[in-house]
Amino acid sequence: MSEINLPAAAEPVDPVGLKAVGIAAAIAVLLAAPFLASEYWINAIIVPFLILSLAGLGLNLLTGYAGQLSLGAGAFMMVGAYATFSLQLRVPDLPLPLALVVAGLIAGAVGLLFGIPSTRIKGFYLIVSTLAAQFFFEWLFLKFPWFYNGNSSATIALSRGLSFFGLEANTPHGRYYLTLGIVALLTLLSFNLIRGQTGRNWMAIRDMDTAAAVIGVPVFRAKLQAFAVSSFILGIAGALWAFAYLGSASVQSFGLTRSYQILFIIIIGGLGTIRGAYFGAAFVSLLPLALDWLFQHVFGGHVDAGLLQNIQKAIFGLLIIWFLIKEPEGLARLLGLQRAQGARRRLFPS
Amino acid sequence: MNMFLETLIGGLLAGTMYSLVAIGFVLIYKASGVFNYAQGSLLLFGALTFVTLTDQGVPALGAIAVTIALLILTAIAIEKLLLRPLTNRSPMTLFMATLGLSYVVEGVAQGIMGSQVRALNLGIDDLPIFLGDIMISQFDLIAAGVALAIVVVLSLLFNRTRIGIQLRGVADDTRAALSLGIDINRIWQIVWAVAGLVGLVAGLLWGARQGVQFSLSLVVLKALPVLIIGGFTSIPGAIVGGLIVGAGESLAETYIGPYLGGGITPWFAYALALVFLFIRPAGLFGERQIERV
Amino acid sequence: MTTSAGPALEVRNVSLSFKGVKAISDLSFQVERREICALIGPNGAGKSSLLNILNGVYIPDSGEIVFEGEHFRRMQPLEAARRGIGRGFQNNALFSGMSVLDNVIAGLSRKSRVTLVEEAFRLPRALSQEKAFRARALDVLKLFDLEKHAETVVGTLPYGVQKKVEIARAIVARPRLLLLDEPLAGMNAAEKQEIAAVIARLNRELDLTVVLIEHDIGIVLKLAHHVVVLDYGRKLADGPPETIRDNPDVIAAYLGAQHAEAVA
Amino acid sequence: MKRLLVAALLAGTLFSSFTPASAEEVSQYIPLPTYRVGAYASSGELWWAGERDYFRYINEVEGGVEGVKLNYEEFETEWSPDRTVEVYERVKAGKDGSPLAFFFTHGTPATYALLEKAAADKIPLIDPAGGKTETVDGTVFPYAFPLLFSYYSQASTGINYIADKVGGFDKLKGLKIATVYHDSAYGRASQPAVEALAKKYGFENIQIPVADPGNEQSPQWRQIREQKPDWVFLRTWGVSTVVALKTAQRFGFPADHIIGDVWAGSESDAIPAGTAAIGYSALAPYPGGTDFEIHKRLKAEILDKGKSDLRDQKLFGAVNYNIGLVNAALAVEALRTGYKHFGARPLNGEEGRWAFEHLTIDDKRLEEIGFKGLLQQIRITPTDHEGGGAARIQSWDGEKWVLQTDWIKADHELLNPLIKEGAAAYAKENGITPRTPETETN
Repeated sequence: MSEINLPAAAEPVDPVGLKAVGIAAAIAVLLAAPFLASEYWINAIIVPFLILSLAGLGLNLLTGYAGQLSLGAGAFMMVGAYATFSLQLRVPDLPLPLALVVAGLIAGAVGLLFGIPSTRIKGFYLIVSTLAAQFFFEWLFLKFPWFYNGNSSATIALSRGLSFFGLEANTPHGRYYLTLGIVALLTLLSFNLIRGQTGRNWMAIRDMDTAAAVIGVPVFRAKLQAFAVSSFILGIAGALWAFAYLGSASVQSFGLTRSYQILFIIIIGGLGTIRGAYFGAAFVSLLPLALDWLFQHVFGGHVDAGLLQNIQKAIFGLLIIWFLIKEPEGLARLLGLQRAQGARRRLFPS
Repeated sequence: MNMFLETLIGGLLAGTMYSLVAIGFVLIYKASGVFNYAQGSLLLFGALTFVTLTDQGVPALGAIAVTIALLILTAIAIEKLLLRPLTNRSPMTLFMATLGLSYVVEGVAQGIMGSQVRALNLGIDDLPIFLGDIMISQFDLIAAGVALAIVVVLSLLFNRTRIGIQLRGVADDTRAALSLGIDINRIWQIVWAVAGLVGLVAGLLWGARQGVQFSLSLVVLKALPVLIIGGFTSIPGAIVGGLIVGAGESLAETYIGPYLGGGITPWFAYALALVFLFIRPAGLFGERQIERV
Repeated sequence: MTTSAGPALEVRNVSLSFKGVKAISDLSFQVERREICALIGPNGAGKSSLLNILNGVYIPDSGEIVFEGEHFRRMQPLEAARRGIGRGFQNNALFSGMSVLDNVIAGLSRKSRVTLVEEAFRLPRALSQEKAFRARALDVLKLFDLEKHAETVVGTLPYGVQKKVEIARAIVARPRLLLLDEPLAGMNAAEKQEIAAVIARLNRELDLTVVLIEHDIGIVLKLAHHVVVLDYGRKLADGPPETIRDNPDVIAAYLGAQHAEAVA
Repeated sequence: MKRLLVAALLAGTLFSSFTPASAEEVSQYIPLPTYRVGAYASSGELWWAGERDYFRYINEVEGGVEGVKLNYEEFETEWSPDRTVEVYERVKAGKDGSPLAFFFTHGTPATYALLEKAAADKIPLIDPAGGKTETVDGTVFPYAFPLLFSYYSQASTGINYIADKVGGFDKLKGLKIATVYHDSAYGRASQPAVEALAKKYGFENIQIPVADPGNEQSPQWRQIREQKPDWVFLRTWGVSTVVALKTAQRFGFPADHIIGDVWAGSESDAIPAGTAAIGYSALAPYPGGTDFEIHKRLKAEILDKGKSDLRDQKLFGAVNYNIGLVNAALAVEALRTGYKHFGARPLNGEEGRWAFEHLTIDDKRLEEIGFKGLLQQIRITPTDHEGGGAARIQSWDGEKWVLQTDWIKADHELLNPLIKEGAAAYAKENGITPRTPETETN
């Protein structure tokens, strides 16, 4: 029986050694980053990039791994941010990291609630339940002043700033390490989840949910878990976006355009991969700035500013289409990196 | 009692304005399986082109002709540059490609035709008509008539003409239609062009109502719940969905809103859609997928 | 192993129709424990639909299923799996995004007792379960000589090999009743012999009751202890392979001669 | 090839902060976060034209402010607070040797987002006729300047105008005044003031929300037809203003009894509404039109010499263009005050704050700079960061805005306690001890 089957690519010499060195170097760079890059780069590019990656990671678990389409990433981020604000305001002695965890749990519970329709509704129609969440929370957190403690601008901000078990984290370095720590931890937890039974259940549901039910995968419970875990991570990302990056946020910072952005990050980055969220977030945060810099320097004062900005937007659109055509599995494959053990070729089935 | 009737009728008529936008989505999804995020931008592009031409003194009919020609060319370009390279990719990738497309269309439109707000007078002024003491908006009535006319024309196109039958074949099973030698690419160009024309009509009506400006593409948000209730693949469904959402929103804002502080229409439309979907998970008129295992 | 004396499975007056088209009409038959029962009949006879009823994918219009003494008007897929009903599909519903090994381990998901948190933090209980599951799955892969494909993404494998993965996935969780939908389809003669032998061995060694749909009469007559013949959703014949081979109705159904009169 | 392109693009951003310093004397760096893309570009485009034209006029005709040239640079934000925060982080260290004396936020959401950051970096945020109302109290918000006209002043000036129209404040008793507001923080910003005024004068205050984007308002105006208010305030913007006017016409509510707020009173709000806007009036801290002295000077020196940033010359003098002029003039006069005190060299944030807190423009000064009638008299002090609180009323005659009144001042005795109370609550919540400006030296 001749099978045409390509054996897994032969591993290079002493793989464990090479990998360990690579990881150690990466960690060193990450830890030293605040001292290398300028304050602008930390505050305005690296911290938002990390938070968008975390949000992408959260959504990828739900959409990339469990195959459940969601346009509600913004809403669950919003719940996380407002929950952190209320906890910090009404439970003063709760340290920030614990407040983040509890806020994440609240967002997870809300995500689970809006995941219930996924048992009956499949495919594109499922966007209705997350869109309902998106518009409902945009209305709720604006209509009832209790959520933003009644201030006239309806914005939320941590009155005592960021702190990590007492350590002051309001400096750019503080914000960076707090964000990096949380993102690294949650990435590791997600990696463990998708390699275990939970990940297998999700991918089974994504590929063929009827067959999954028949062979004994608890489809309903696994779908709700996917919504809950995804919203837990999105909630914490929302809190970081509001308090570690923006400083003060409102309903507007988590609108529908935020949901599109996060969904866009995981598609352009690579559905069903852990690394995909990072590549997608880089694409979304760095490319517009690069285009802007390129255009300012090349065309500067000679072209009408309005035309320049609009052409830039059109080119960004063309780049999106070009990337989608060139590389269906997103940037993770495009940059030619060896597929991570967890990554799968399977795209979201029609 | 009149208040209720007026709210209901007003809502139903307003709903047809949403249906007009939804029909464009349905056409494209039905034939090419693409959930076209750029439908709002194309709708805006059509209305903006028409208004820019008429501002330049081009007579209305001439402007319409040029705009239609431009929309057809755009449809062909979209099919060649976007659909063909992305054939049989997952709906998610196609959805995101149309997001890119919306950036391109809006960037080009705003870059070339500027971003100033323009008045659009279609000769239909938004005056009240009274049935007894129930007040109806003349504008919405005409819009409802236009929507019904479009549905009739489209159903004739789909059921009576040869292209129509091919269209339905492609919609039902692209691979099967391909094997029968139907020129898929030409069909998609036709569908995107027709969707562009329906979008133009919707753009002109919405533009006459709120001015032709860039938030015109936000009208898409009103069409989403209509699509979900009516089903992504049925044109009559878009009409029924529009009526339900229009009436639902209007009644909710008037009777339920005051207790919740008002402004509840956006999420209420989706709550309504959720209820309908629980009854029929593929929309009222959408085809139910039979589990082939 | 439950010690109920009665038959492993009983189908009582089951009927099913899709929008008026009668797929199965008033079908009844029994399958004894540790028996290999083959369902044969022309295409569209309702064979696959029956299997779908047995593990809850379709709901019968009338009639009931009796499995190990319990009566079910309507079976739930998860319930069927928990009670030990394994299933293979006609156009093998594998998880094409996952590796062969992961597909087979997915078959063990109903046995998983590990919580989400334990897996996230890779606590000892999660690690030990993971190791146990992998070992068990690898054993089953060995049974079908598939270990070399363990890490390959299942979507890239040829049809015949995918079929073997599917059967492996169906038996990894030690079911008591195995439903196989054309397990040998798309295989060459040598592969058919090999898999038929494995099924026979599983039946003997694991006391596994098997209900399978198969078109290759040669294999059916050799492998099955009991054959049920379906035609247009009706039971044509029900008995040991020998009696079925000589039964005139069965021959006619297959050759189609008598068909015309029956329909007119 | 693919990898090269992506790498090149990413690498490009590394060099963005190393642009070389220009040789000749240092000029005052003024970053402009603007939006020329998306739904807000229609009003933004004219705003930036007004600012750039006036700055150019100052640089080329008056040789800069007290000799210091202005180095203004634009950054696209698409009106999103997140991108404005990114721009702020990029420019807050200044450029070509000039620190940042102040930062135009060009939008209320951006001001909310940057409030804490700017206070920490000691850079004053300038958001005329916008901003967070409590920031009028400079003792709690030293680095926030909602110049000209706070949201509370809008409510008060509107009520004063109605009182004048109905023949006196006592006639307000028993009137019904409805407010159709865009359901957002912006839309609700003046509610506390209207409530206080309703208590004081005894009129009925009806608040009716319109959900974003507000392109269908029959339920709201049906409610108005049922309740028959005497006057309606429009606290809306963009599409919701146009649709409000058209729906009002359909429901038979007279346009001349509708008063729009600052951001619902420009050409792009009135033109699309067609006949429904005729007679509609709006509060105007920024009056429209070109019959002001500064417009003559600009026409001669900038417009006619083809140096204007305006794409369509017909829009010279549009309300949004004049917003740009007034904003630029406020900045220039503040810088002038600072240069006279600290010396004619670029100011930093702290000096910028002092300059704005000692900005006074009286009638005589308005004459000199040609802003008589276009800009109200203004006197900013450390305790009052609004400094004016007046507006004119203009109404739409079908083609243009016609000025109806001179400057109507808001009722500060009523408003100040409200503002103080709000600011004190903010101070308590955020642990800020209000400063006592009298004791400060410089």
